Amino acid sequence: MSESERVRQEYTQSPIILTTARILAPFVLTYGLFITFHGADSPGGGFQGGVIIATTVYLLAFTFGVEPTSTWVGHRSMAILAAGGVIIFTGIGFATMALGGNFLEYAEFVAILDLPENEVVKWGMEAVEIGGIAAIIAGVVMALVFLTAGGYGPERGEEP
Amino acid sequence: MSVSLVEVSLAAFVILAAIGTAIFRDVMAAIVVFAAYSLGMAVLYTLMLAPDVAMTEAAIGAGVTTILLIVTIAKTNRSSAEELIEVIHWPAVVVAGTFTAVVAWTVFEFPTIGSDEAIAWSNPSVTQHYLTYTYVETGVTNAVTAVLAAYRGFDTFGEAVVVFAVGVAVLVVLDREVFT
Amino acid sequence: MIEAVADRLLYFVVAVLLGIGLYMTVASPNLVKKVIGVNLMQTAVFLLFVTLAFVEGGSAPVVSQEAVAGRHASPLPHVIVLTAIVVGVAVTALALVLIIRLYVGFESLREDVIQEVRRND
Amino acid sequence: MSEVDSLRPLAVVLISLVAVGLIITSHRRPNVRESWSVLAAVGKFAIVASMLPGVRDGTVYVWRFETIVPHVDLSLRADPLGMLFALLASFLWIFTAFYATGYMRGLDEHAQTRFFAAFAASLSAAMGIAFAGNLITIFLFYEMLSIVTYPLVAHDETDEARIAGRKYLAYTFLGGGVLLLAGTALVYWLTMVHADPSIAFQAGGITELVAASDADPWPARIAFLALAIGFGVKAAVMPVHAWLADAMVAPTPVSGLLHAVAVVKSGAFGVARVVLDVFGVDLVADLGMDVVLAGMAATTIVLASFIALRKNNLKRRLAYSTVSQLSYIVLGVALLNPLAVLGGLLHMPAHAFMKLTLFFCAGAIHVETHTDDISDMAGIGRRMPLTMGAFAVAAAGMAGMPLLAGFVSKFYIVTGGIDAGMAIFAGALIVSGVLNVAYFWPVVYTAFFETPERHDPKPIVEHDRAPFRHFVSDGGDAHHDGHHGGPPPGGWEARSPLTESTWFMLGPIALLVTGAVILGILPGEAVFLDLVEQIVEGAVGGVDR
Amino acid sequence: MIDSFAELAPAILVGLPILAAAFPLLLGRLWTRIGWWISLVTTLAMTGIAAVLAYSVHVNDAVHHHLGGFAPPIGIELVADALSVWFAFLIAATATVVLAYTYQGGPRGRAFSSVYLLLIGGLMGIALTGDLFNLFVFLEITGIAAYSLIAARQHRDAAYAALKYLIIGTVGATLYLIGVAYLFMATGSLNMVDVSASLAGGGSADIGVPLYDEMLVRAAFAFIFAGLATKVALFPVHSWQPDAYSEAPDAVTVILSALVSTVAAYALIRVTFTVFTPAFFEVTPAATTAIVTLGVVSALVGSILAVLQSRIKRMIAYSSVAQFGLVVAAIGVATGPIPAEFALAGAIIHLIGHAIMKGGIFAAAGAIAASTGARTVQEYAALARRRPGLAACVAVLGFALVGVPPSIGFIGKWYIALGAVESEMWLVAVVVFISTLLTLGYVARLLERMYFILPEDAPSAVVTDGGDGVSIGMLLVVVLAVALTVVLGFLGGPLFELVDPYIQEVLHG
Repeated sequence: MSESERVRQEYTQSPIILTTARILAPFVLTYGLFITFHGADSPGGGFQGGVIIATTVYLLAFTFGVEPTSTWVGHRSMAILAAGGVIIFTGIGFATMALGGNFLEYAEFVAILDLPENEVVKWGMEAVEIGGIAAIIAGVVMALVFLTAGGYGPERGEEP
Repeated sequence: MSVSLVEVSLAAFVILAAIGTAIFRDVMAAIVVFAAYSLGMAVLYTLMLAPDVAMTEAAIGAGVTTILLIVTIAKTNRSSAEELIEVIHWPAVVVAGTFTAVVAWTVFEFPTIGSDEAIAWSNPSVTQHYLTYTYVETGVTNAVTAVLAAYRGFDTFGEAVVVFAVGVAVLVVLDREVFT
Repeated sequence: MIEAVADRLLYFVVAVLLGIGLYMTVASPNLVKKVIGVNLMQTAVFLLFVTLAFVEGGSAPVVSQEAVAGRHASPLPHVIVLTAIVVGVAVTALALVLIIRLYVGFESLREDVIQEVRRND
Repeated sequence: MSEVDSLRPLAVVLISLVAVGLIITSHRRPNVRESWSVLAAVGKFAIVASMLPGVRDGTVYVWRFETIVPHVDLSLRADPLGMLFALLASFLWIFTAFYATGYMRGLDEHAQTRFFAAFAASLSAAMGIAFAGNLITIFLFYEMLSIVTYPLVAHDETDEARIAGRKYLAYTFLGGGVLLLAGTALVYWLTMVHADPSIAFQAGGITELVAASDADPWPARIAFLALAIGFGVKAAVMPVHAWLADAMVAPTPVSGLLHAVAVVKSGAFGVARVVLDVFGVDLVADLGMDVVLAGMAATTIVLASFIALRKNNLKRRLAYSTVSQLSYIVLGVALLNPLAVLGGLLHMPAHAFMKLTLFFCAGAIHVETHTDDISDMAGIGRRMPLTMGAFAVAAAGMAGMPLLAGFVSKFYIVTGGIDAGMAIFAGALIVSGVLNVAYFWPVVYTAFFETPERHDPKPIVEHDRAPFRHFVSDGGDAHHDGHHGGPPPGGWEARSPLTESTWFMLGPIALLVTGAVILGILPGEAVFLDLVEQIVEGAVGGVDR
Repeated sequence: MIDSFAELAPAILVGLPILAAAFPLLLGRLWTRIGWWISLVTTLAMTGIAAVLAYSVHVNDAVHHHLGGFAPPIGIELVADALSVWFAFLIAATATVVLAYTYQGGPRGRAFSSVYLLLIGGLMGIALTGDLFNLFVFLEITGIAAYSLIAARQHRDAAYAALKYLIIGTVGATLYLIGVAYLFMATGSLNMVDVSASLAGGGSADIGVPLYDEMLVRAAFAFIFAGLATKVALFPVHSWQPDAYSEAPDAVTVILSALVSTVAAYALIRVTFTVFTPAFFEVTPAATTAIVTLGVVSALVGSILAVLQSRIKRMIAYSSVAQFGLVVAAIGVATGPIPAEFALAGAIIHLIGHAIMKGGIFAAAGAIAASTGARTVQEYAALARRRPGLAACVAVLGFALVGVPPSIGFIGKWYIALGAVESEMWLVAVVVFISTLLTLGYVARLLERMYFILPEDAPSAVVTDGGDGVSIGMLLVVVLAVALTVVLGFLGGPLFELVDPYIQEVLHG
């Protein structure tokens, strides 16, 4: 039995919703990515984009069910998004220090990028927004719904 | 600043929505009204020239918060609602009323809304610096992004860490080791 | 007086919202509503920041590429609010998870019931 | 006067702390454990004595440590006044160490290790008080003394003992310690106004304090009262004396060395420090505080003597006698006259020797016969002739009989009081002397000249209002072993001094009472008088005898 | 070499634990104990860096690290001065030591390690930041970590305590944020030093006249004080603390009591003296009165409630309310009309001392509970026979808490009392003494039960797991706390010298 068939059997939904979600999800995801990448010169940025990306997963979860969706996404990918985001963000901060500047002093990347200083800063910001913020937000916000929906049972070690 | 009708009606809307959230006994109703309140706020933010904030409030305040609240209610139970409205707790009304009065009293000392003499706007080394040099120094034109990721990137770093912290904090609270 | 109020209308809205939020936090017996109350207080503070960033006749803080001061809303309070919104939702998420745990433990979301059970322990 | 850096003051303090560790580690071998006590006692006395010649020649041995608070070091100074107290306490510990061994084994007490460890620690604290170079250091050791003597008071672990322990802590720690700290803080602040704060003891008073109190005498007065009452709590000056009688629930060696010598005298010693070395006699007089202090002391002397009359439990009677006698020291110091100060300070060793004898006697009676109440002691002189003989001699000294230790010191205080034009306080001493006779004589009389069958109640002395009410023990350590003392059915058997008790106890008693006699007959030969004269010369001015 | 390293050290101190916090989540599957080892390496490194930084600041001068290379007030700065370095060192060192406790005593797991490191990072951020809003962000990181660590004990009461703390703490943070908004409205700036200069009439706002008597500024102080007071757990907003301390896992209680409220009180000192400065209080004496009154009331009420408790951890928690009351009262005294250096020194030293003593007592209580199951005053009967070493440690720490010398507790109280006398606020002096009496009241009750209740009188405490659950690590924490408590008791003078530069700077310009 293929993965998608199993999902469909476990969680039946009206075909209209299923279809709508399938069509909508890529667009929502694209919109999220768009918002993430276009924070520099118009409203938006990593936070809003990250949330919208996570919303895609919400959409899937509400349509196909939480359990199958969380299996599909996989806890490892969420952990990698969240922890990886922190590592990238802090890493950029420490990298600028290694280059002789202060924490998050993007201008120091002039040493390795052949660009005018304000462009360098811009790329530094983009890196932080996309690799750091959007990743963390997307990872954690997805995880929050799965964790909350998973609940907390007495079987999980609650003392009487 | 002259007060526009849009503004007044929005203000009235958010206050009414807030009161509704406070007094509806049914939690689900309170959540729905609170979502409406958030959207009203988002519109108000747009009116106040803060599109970034409005977008975030719509996505996070109205979006994520509402979803989390609904999931929580689904995992627990809706408060049984024989009555529509909560019993009013008068001592708390007095406390909250006093607090409001004190804040309102200080409001008269505030600069008027939108005044370009207000130091918060006119401070040459802070706000005016951002408005003048954002592109020159950071290469972007959205000053909010510049302040967010460059000038005050460290705040944003902290903010991202807050989100990450909640992710792992929830793991600790629910006694789990992975994000499922 | 009326003019003084009209000139600061949204600030008074802030004061009222703070009061409603505080009332819910203090008085609401339902824990979920308490958390919503805290959120209300926070959004009131967001409005305070956004309002004080506003400048009459200005535009959103998307600036020109030249080093000239345009008439835009102050970006700094916006950033503060952005940060605070995210912090707020983070705290709310944690609170809700705790509430789910409390419901498993006490089978109620009402604070008075929980306190009663704790007293009987 | 020259100051010499030396580790000897520190060694005096540390030696018994080291002994504490050794005592605890050898808790399974009682003989080894007790020998540590004795070794530490002898060692301590040896080190103290080794400093004596130097101190007599005007050398002050000083040891300093890190600054505890700005401008104040942790410092130990062996000056004449400190030497007086240190010499006394360390010398008497040697006897007590032997006696305690006999006593504790005689009663087969529980928790002996804790007892001996706390005892040794108490001596450390007492030495620290003796040699403390400033108010902070003395406060430190004062609090330490309170803590380490608490286990001794609560030793029995009965409700009564626990209550007594609580009361003891409450009085000395809270009342005493807190007032002391308040006074110290005030002095620190007062001296800070004009220069760097200075709270180090100076013979004749802290110079900066005089200038500060010229500006406004009230803070200085409050500081004086706080310090004097703070130490007064340990010296059991009324109205803060009540802990002492209850503390008699402790084993007798504790009552003897600590509650007649080390602890309570540390209070009296502290008062002397405050008057002589912090404020100085001139400033105390200027502030008008001498009359206040002397008044409190005189009241205590008389009232405590009256209360002692009515106590039937021997140790309680001795306790109130202690309350009364300690105030002799305070009174002598408070009179500010050189002779009176001389007498007051000299009363420290005099009272120590005599009262220790008395307590040791009471303890020996308790161990041998489990008798605590005077009314049960009719004819006990036959059973324990040496003990009761020593008791009689020491009691006579207490009353101020000539040729005994108590006479010399009282004589100086009375003369000094009259010299200072405060004859009324001298009068208090005379009254107290009479009362001393009144409460000690019945004990001696009962012991030697009555038998259990022919024992007449002494209504005025021993009874409340109802002369025929049966005696009820009002405390003491009679009950912990469930055995109530008193004469055996056939009356006391007669025993010779050689067999009446263990020599662990009899030896110290005999030596101590001899000491009391020597102090009375040859005050000039015992080192104490010279030392006291040296103190008075340094702090008050020449002694004109 | 050290100097150039010190320039970067503040950012490393904040960034390192956060970076390390990401790894347990990624690497946990490789090795079960990986989280603990990552934490250990990180906190050890932080301790070393903090020590180097402290040395450098002590020898040279304060370090200002401009984040992103933007000088304040445009950017944010981290400041390591004669005050913050000591707290940074305290945080790093305590974090390292408490880890030893958790190795056996738990809680364990990789999520726990992550949150623990985030807590340390958050605290470090509070200690080092020089920016008012940034302080809020780190307060929240600390808060989230603390709430969840309390709930790490899988018991419903722990969840309740965590939620209570969360709600009160979040309202407090919101009040703080309102205060920041008011200050921003008054000065247009968020940098502490710049705001301070602007309030004096200069700074980036450069208004020309001092703003101290402005309603905005006064209200700002009131909101900020109220916000931080909830985090410090001052009466009447203390109610989260007893629940939180007593319901949290033992190791978490140690770190909470040693650091969380302590650092909040540090933030209060920072805001009071660095931002508002004594000049503000000169114009607004009512603020001084309010701080002193709240501190004094807290000290008294906390002590009285502590005396009434029967559960050990609750009793010690109320004692914390009282001790923080003393600290706040001392802060108030130091803002008084007569410059009271000793009061400020007392507040700082007592804060640090309290962290050591309370951490030690909670650690001892945890170890005792692990080995004997005793958690109430009743069950401590005759403990001296069962666990003589731990009982002795509790005794020493208890006496130190009362203020018996030689101990750090005495030094702190001495300075506070002296400061009160110095500034002629006799009421505070009296309260220091009364609270000392009350402290002895509950400490002595405990000691009496431990030492002077015969075993047959003692109700037998339930031993939870049969065996002796005390690990070397637990004992190490307790013994270290005892040793520090006593040794620092001899070093009051040097301690004063260490913080004196900061005191001189803020009190005498």
